[in-house]
Amino acid sequence: MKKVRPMLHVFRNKPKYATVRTNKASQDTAEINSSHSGQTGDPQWTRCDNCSSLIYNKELYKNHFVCHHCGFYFRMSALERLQLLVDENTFQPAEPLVSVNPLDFPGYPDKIAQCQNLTQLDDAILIGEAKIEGYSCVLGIIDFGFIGGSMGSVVGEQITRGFEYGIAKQLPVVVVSGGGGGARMQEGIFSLMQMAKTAQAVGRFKQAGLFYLSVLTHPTMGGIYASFASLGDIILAEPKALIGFAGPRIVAETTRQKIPPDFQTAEYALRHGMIDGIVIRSEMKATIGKLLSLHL
Amino acid sequence: MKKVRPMLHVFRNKPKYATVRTNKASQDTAEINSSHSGQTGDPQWTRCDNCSSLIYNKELYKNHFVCHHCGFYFRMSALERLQLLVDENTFQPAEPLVSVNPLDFPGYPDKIAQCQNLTQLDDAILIGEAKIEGYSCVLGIIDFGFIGGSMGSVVGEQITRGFEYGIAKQLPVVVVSGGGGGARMQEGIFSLMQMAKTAQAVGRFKQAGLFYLSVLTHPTMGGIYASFASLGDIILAEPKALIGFAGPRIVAETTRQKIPPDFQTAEYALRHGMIDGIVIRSEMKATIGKLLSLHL
Amino acid sequence: MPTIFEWEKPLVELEEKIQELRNFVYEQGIDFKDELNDLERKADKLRKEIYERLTPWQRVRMARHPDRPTTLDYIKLIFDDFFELHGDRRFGDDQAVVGGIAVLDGEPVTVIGPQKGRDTKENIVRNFGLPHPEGYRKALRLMQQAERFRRPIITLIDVVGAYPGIEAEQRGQGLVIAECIEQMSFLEVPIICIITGEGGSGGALAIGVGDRILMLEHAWYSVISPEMCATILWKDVNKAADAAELLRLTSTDLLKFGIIDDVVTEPIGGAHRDHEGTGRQIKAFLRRHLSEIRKVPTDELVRFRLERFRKIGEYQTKKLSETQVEL
Amino acid sequence: MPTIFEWEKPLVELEEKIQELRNFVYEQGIDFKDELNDLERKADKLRKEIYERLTPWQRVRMARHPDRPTTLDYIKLIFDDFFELHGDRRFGDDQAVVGGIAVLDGEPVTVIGPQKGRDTKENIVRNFGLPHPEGYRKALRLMQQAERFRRPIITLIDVVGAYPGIEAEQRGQGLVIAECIEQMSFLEVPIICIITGEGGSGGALAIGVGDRILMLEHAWYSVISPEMCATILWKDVNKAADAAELLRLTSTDLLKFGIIDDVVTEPIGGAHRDHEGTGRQIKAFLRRHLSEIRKVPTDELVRFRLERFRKIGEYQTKKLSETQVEL
Ligand SMILES: [Zn+2]
Ligand SMILES: [Zn+2]
Repeated sequence: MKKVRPMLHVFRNKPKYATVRTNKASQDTAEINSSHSGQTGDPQWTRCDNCSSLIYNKELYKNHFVCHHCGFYFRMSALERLQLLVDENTFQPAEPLVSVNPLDFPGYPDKIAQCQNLTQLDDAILIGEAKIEGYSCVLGIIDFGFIGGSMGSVVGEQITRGFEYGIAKQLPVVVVSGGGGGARMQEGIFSLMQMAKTAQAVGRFKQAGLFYLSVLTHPTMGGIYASFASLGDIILAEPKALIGFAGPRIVAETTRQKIPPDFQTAEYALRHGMIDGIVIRSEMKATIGKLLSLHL
Repeated sequence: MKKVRPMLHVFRNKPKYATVRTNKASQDTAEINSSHSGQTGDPQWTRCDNCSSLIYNKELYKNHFVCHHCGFYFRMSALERLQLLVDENTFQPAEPLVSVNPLDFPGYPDKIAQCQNLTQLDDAILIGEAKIEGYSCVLGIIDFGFIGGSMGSVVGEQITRGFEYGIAKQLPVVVVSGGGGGARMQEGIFSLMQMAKTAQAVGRFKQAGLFYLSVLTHPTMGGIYASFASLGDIILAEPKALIGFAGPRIVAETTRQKIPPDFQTAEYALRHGMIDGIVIRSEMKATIGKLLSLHL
Repeated sequence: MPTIFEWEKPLVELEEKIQELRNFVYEQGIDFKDELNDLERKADKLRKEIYERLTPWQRVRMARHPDRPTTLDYIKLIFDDFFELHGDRRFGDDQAVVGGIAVLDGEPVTVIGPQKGRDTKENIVRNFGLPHPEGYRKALRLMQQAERFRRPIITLIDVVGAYPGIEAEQRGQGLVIAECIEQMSFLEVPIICIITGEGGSGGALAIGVGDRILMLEHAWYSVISPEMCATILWKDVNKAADAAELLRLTSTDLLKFGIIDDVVTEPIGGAHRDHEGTGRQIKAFLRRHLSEIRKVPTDELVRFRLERFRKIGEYQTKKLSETQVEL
Repeated sequence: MPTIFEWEKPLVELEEKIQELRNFVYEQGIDFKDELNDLERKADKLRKEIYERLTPWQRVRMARHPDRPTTLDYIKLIFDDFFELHGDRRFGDDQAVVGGIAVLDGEPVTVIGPQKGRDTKENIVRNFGLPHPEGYRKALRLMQQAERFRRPIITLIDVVGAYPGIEAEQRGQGLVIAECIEQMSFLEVPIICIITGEGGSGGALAIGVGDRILMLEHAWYSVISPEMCATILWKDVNKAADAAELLRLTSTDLLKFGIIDDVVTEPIGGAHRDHEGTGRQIKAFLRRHLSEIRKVPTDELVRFRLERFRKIGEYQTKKLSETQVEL
């Protein structure tokens, strides 16, 4: 067993040590290494997962990663999402943490290294302090490209520290979730326990009277949905995002019933009372800003 | 407007000034004036509302007002229910209150007088301190025979005082409800406001950490169900008791749908998660006693 | 085709006559100033007479006028901004109840109210403004959220009653009303309830427990609808007007009884004839009452709220001599 | 026809032989005492060898043995009295979760746990012990009730997982698990969770946040079932045994990791071979742990509970030199 940091270490308070390109800049450098869906191999072009149109990346950036042919929402990497949401040069990332291999699960370290390469992230989360429409907040973004956006010890710890930092600095927290299965199998029971740890972090944050906005993107499932992601004071979702606990295939196999056509979509969740609203991608930043302004 | 007592007047603390016949005694005087259902005019006999059998009242008393031919539960008067539930000579009724006619509703005073005659009660509630299986509690019983067991100012005030007395004396409260429509139309808005008053009394009682057991008998509907009766820490019901908000006829007229066969019965409420359990009449006293013993 | 009540007809005719005369004067260029002024004065007098003499039943019908503003209309009229929030996080999103965060004079408040439709299509979506349990659970969730963020709560009440349907009963309509009433009573934020149209029984009270309870002039609030009361009393729904008389359900009665705190006067002719004017009126009343109760410390607020309801009830203590009846 | 695992077979055969010999001795009246003692000793040795060597997968199968006591069996075995309470007061009464007030050494406690069926008919009623959201809401309601009355909470956990069904998803399976976890964390009463059989992922954790977390010797607790893990890793459900090995899901592993506080040893051969003995063991462990945490002041209890989970996680802080990558 590796010795781990036992207690509430909040975000570093040092000045920012990393900068993130803004929307404007990224339009000129569309070949940013990225893990959004539809990659073609050519850094200039992306293929629509839905209508198969080839889209010039500059266009895709301009259109917030929405296909202008068919309206399909591309899955965005955490870095792309960050650019979409935060005010220019305002993001200060948290102290970086990396996974260990607590179960000595075969192949796990390689997988981590691979994903770090692909996503340019230490783990499946990008988190830090940021400004959105001028309002300061803690912003966390789950990256699906990193082992399906699953929550191991690093994601759990970073989310928890994010809420603790929010309490310490009296800041609202915004988390953009998008994890496939939720749990990180390779960390076994440690992964499961992050559900408790993060849910408790949300609980303490709420007791401090602060505002937590949860934004669900495609897909938010399993242990991520069943912990911090569904505990927002307000929960928003992107259109058609898959939201649920059990995966649709497991549901189909278990129940052998006909699955409703929009099962587990954001629209389904809204109809069944589970989320507060659906917000289109181009309006997400303004909407988050507005909600932050209503909770000063 | 008549001037009314404005504040928290709890139960009188004087020694008991009324006695109630016990089960044992009543078997010898089966012709007690009563408002249980199935009255024939002959004080010795009752006709079963369900199977039409004529039943000798002594038998009926012995069998807790359950038809021994078909198992039908007779509606019991508050006095009969009292005899069923409380330990011999332990009931001390609360200070008696009587209705006024705040809206000058035509015919209301006559109706009150009639019901007082019929039920031997001042209004649709019998309430006081009692022992059940040796455990002290505040016990309130709604009498359906008094304008359908509806809640006017007197019922609302007595229920409220009951909970306040419970707080003052640190006693649990047991209320046996059974009101047809809940609201007493003749008292208009004053009747409606008793829902708020009693629900708040329950709220204050719960904040004091005390135990409230709600027992639902046939029928518990409308404003009584939608206030104190559904707020019990534990809610029990008699078999087949009608439980709901809107009357079944109104539901049928409004929805024009097929009404499920056991709609709004205790069994239906249990299945749909609204009550904790169904207890047969002969075991009600023992069950209440047990629950009181678990909340000392 | 706008709804015109029979008592509005002489007024509407006179108004039409004045308009005709005005057109005539304009076309011909002749001086009819005095005659027009006379007519206007006559119309004013008639208006006043008609609306001062309205029977309770006529006021019930005013409250139900199809052109009367709905909750979302009022929200637009009164507040600077509104962010609607959805769902009970349990079962569904009841469109018969709307709620969200609104801004009043720069301050966020939580606004909640049942929502009727304007036409058949809308009414189907809104279930004619009759809430299911999940509508009340949404209301309760938003109220608890408001408490967490110390936002005042404004409820706008216009509801015939909680929906009397099979599924509504199945999912605990009575129980949820009781829970709403109980929990609303203890919320540690200022609550203002405004009965804007119909205040139908438990379905209205469920979101009607506040520190100030206001009522629009031509709204009604009762333990039972006049129709149902007439059906019970005389087995004749057509006698609803008589029942409305008995039930004392007008704002005038309820102010006298001390059940409500203030009557928001409507523009002459009623809210349906002047949406903007009605909105301005409500806003003015809301501001005044809110600024008053904002000054009350939180714990006292809840204590006053409880005392307010604790006092309601009309009864007599029985003389002791009368109680010596052996039970 | 009782289920006999392949590794139990030599033992069962030997036990049968001993029984036969004993019958023979009894019938014939001859003295085979020494031989019998030898055989018993041999059986004891065999038992110990078998059960010390069990693989993780064998222990998973022990946890699923059809004769293993269910939650209601344990309640009967451990407590003096039990009053079952029903319903979530929202939607339904999920029979896959049982709960109520039980008495332990004269003191009331609240006991809650998923309930499997013993046969097909029972399993249909109990949905194979797979809870719907209303099951978790019932659990939460009873836990909040326990807090009001300062009753300790005991959860008995034996659940493959939350039910992955259409209606369960529709009514917020994920959301209710999150709510259970969050709210259980802050309850101001002692909570003891005992994993008695299967501890399947979020469906187990939803009622698994406590001050003491105990585990029966042959129970398992994991983020994912071995079968599903095998399917994901190797697309082959038959490799579940290998997955069970990787997941470190036994009581031995979890005690070492500090996830659980204590292992309740089972009678040799496992709980299914001796219900009473298992009940006595659990009761003894329960008493000891409960008496310890009853002494902790309430506010500290919650603080300790939060700190316990706050500490869980295995990671490293990245060296700063490595972080100077331009994002
Ligand atoms: Zn496309
Ligand atoms: Zn019969």
